[in-house]
Amino acid sequence: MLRRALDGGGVYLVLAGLLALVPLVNSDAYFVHILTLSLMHSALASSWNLICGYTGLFSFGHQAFFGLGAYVSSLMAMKAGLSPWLGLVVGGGVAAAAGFVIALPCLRLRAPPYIAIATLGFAEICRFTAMNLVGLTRGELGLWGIPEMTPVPVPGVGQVSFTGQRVPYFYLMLAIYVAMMALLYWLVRSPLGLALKSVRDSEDAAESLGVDIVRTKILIFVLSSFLAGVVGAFYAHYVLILTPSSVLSVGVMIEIVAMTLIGGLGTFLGPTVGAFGITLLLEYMRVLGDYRLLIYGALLIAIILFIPEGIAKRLLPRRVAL
Amino acid sequence: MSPGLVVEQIFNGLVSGAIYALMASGLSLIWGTLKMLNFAHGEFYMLGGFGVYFALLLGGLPPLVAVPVAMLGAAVVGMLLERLVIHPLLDKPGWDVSPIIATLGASILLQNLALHLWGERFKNIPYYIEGGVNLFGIRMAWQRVLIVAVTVVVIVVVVAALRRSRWGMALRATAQDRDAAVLAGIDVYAVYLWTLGLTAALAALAAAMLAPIYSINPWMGTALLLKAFIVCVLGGLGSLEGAILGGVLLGTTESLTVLLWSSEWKDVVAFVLLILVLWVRPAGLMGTREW
Amino acid sequence: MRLLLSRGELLGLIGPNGAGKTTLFNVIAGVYRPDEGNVVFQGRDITRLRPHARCRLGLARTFQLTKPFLGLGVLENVTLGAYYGAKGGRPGLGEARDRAEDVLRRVGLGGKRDHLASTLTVGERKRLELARAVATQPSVLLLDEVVAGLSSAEVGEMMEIIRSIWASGVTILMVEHVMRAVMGISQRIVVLHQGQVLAGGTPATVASNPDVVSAYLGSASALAAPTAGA
Amino acid sequence: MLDVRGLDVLYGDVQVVWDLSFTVDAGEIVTLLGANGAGKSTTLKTISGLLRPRRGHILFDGVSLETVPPDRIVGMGVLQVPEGRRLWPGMTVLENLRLGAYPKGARGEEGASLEAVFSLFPVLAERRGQLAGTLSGGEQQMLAIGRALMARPRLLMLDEPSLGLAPKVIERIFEVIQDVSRRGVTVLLVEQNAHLALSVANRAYILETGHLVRAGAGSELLADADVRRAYLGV
Repeated sequence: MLRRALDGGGVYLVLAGLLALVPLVNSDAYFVHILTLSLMHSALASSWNLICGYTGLFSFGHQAFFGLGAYVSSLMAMKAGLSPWLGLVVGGGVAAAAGFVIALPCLRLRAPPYIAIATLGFAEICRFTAMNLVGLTRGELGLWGIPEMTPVPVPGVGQVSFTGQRVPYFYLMLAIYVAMMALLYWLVRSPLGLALKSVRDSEDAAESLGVDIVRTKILIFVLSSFLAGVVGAFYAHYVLILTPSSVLSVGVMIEIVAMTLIGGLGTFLGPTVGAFGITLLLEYMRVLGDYRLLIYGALLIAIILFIPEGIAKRLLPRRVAL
Repeated sequence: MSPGLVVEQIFNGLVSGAIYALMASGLSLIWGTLKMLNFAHGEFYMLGGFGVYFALLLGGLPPLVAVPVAMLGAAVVGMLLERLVIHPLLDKPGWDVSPIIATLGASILLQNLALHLWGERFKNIPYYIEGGVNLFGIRMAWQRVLIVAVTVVVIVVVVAALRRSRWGMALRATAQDRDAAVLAGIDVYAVYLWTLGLTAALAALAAAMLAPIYSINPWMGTALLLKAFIVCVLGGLGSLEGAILGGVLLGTTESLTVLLWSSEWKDVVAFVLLILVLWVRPAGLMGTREW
Repeated sequence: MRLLLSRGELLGLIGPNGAGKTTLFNVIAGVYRPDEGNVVFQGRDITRLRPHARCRLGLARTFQLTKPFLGLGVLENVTLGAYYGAKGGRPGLGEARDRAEDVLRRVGLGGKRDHLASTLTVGERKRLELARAVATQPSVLLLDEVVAGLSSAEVGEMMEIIRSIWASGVTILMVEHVMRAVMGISQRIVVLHQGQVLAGGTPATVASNPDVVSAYLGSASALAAPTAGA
Repeated sequence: MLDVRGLDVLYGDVQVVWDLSFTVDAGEIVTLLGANGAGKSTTLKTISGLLRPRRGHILFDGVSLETVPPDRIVGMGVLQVPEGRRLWPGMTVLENLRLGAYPKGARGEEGASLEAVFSLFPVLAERRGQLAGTLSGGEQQMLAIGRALMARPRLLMLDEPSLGLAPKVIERIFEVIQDVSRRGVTVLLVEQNAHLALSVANRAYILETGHLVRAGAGSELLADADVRRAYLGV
């Protein structure tokens, strides 16, 4: 009975339920903020894990889609008065369109280093564009005055306001995270999930068995970019200030890579484990905080040398980890 | 727009092109022999900058000594990187990706180590040669002339060494066919080690030459590394001639963009060029492994 | 060069190293485009079709160096073929899985269905490779050195499996180095030498053909003979 | 000189050599025969140290080679001319040859070795400035052999030297092999062309799918039914 529930994804629902209870126990604003950030990193890393861990495409420009989602949603809200709620979707949509564009040159590239350079180049184009369009984005001075999420009625609770509040944002992020993980859970178990992993393990064999690898790659670029864009839009309406270097720089990508790798590339919960681990570690050990980038560097080397498969596969039973 | 201005800009493009070529030829040598991207290459450049700063101002050495000292220091770091980080990953599954992540880690580590050790204040060093020359109304600072001259000489020397010396031939042989090199008695692991040392020294040289014009700081390598990647792809990864050609091409393209459009958008133009080349001709202009 | 494969045949393609077998195989499978000439499958020119489309038309293949999806289970490996590669329309996932299980039993891997492909032995990987291709329900099956690297006992088992697949109505073209295997099972043999068809016929006639013997063993006469190409 | 005992080798994860034992004595020409896929090339690669055996020993003059780095094996005088020549196509003929003298023991005699190779293959002297990739198949094979000779080998292992060559050229290559042998170099020859190989070899071993099936003197194997079976399966 229990086993069956675990297999059916019940374990994830239980985990999500436990997370949902946390702010009721400890509603300290800083603590809730850290949890929100952890969830956001989990979602972002999971969206990259879909393209790199499951499909084997070594994209190194995921920050572009995160940043695009953030800037598009903010600017639409500020200049066109678009509701931030719609912004989440529109931000994701624009990121998805960008994912489609960058997928095209990547289709011809089979060597991971080439794909890494192409996607990184695209992300740099986005960063410089955001820096240069000063009239629109204020460049490195930062885009501020981004509207918060508008109040929303929740059954049983009444009208929920986001202004100056941490807890509602936490629940919103949790909802995004759960929805996204549900989608991924279904996806990696669907035939499409099989196709993704077959492209990762051997493109030649996948193609010979009827998988249209061109379509599959484009689809996964688009989907993964969409998810990153949604997370980016959330980030914008949460921290309320954006600079090109905070959302579009290689540093964002490095965090994603470090978190995913330490958790376990290509495992379902790996990015979440890594994101929570690193976020909590760096926020709560202030001493370490000063050295956070130093630690990222050392971590990347240590992981690749000593535990290339990540810790999720070691700590969790195979069924959960995969 | 006066013709003098155009020529001056093209000359400036050659200066940055020379630096790009030094950096990119290192990346290309590593790609040729080891088939990996070195994301820590920008940090060799950064270490070269600090190396020359300390040798010059604290050690009181003349430039002619300080620059080789900085190159040597970077070479040692490069060889340590090969032995400690890259060597353990060789011949293991995941070689497509593992060195990218490992050298990226090393890059962040070195960058932040430099930040903690030497602080974030930008450091400057004086021109090696003051003044300039006025040729038909075109001003050229001696320092810039020196950059182009030194780069040309060094690249000629490196190419000659690769062509003629036993060591250089062993390196080319390893790049062209590793198994054949092994069967000829070449210790390819030693070749890898020396390749990292050489390329680190070339990057340090680039920094030492450019340091009097730009300032020295822990992040100085990052932007240049990305440019060097563009140059490599333009020229064809693994091709030394391609790296040189690509460097000059990118340098002048950027200068002309500045002249005709704006300096802010030159980087965007460069990266758009990268993606177009990858799309249309992934092998680059000289996408062979013959060098 | 012209090679005709008739419905229901089991054709063995042999030849010394460098004879062009692999190139020909890859052209048929869609990995290479030929410089000239066409590949016609059931009356349809498929020269420009990508491999996945050929598979869906009923032309399946195996790889000489097996390419299992190492991160997937054995059953998942085969289900992928049954689902995406199916000739005609795409089946439901359940149906694909049933078909995969059936094929796994036929190649003797039924007991391994839940194992990760990376845990299989070489012989098992070869059979997995075969099972994946068969699960796409091909009308023509291309086998690339399917017994290379197997022990003698495993070669025998594999030959039985191939014979039973053929008996179920699948046309088979096999490129093979292991003579004992290919001579023992093929209906017809085509010998390639230096990119051309040197001989064709039943295994017995081919083996006693003096041209074939000299192509394989070399001989004093072969030294003097004005063979094409150098 | 060379003593191989109970060798098991896996290529990737395919076992291609099973419990193989054979010897080569100083001054001999020994040939390994078998259809392609029989494990001959793999055996040579294992002796050279490119592959490591799962089990078994390789003794060269009594020294165990299984853990010696491949460049040191070459330094000991064990040279392989690999299948498909494996030249450095972007380097000139002269550069290919000069690099052949890379092992420390051979560097000092580079000039003399070069003269010897040029006298053996005059065509290489004519084409010394040409890129190796632009040579004809026969010239490439000569260059590959010449390159190995530059290292002053004691044991020369040739992998399919006749592959893809015209009969006239093959004849020339085999004359050279005998010539090299007469100069005191021990030869281990892997060939598909059994008639040719057996005509120059003192002894031969026949492999079938990685197993040793027959051993004997060259001439007597020529007429043997087992040889035909190993190649043609009948």
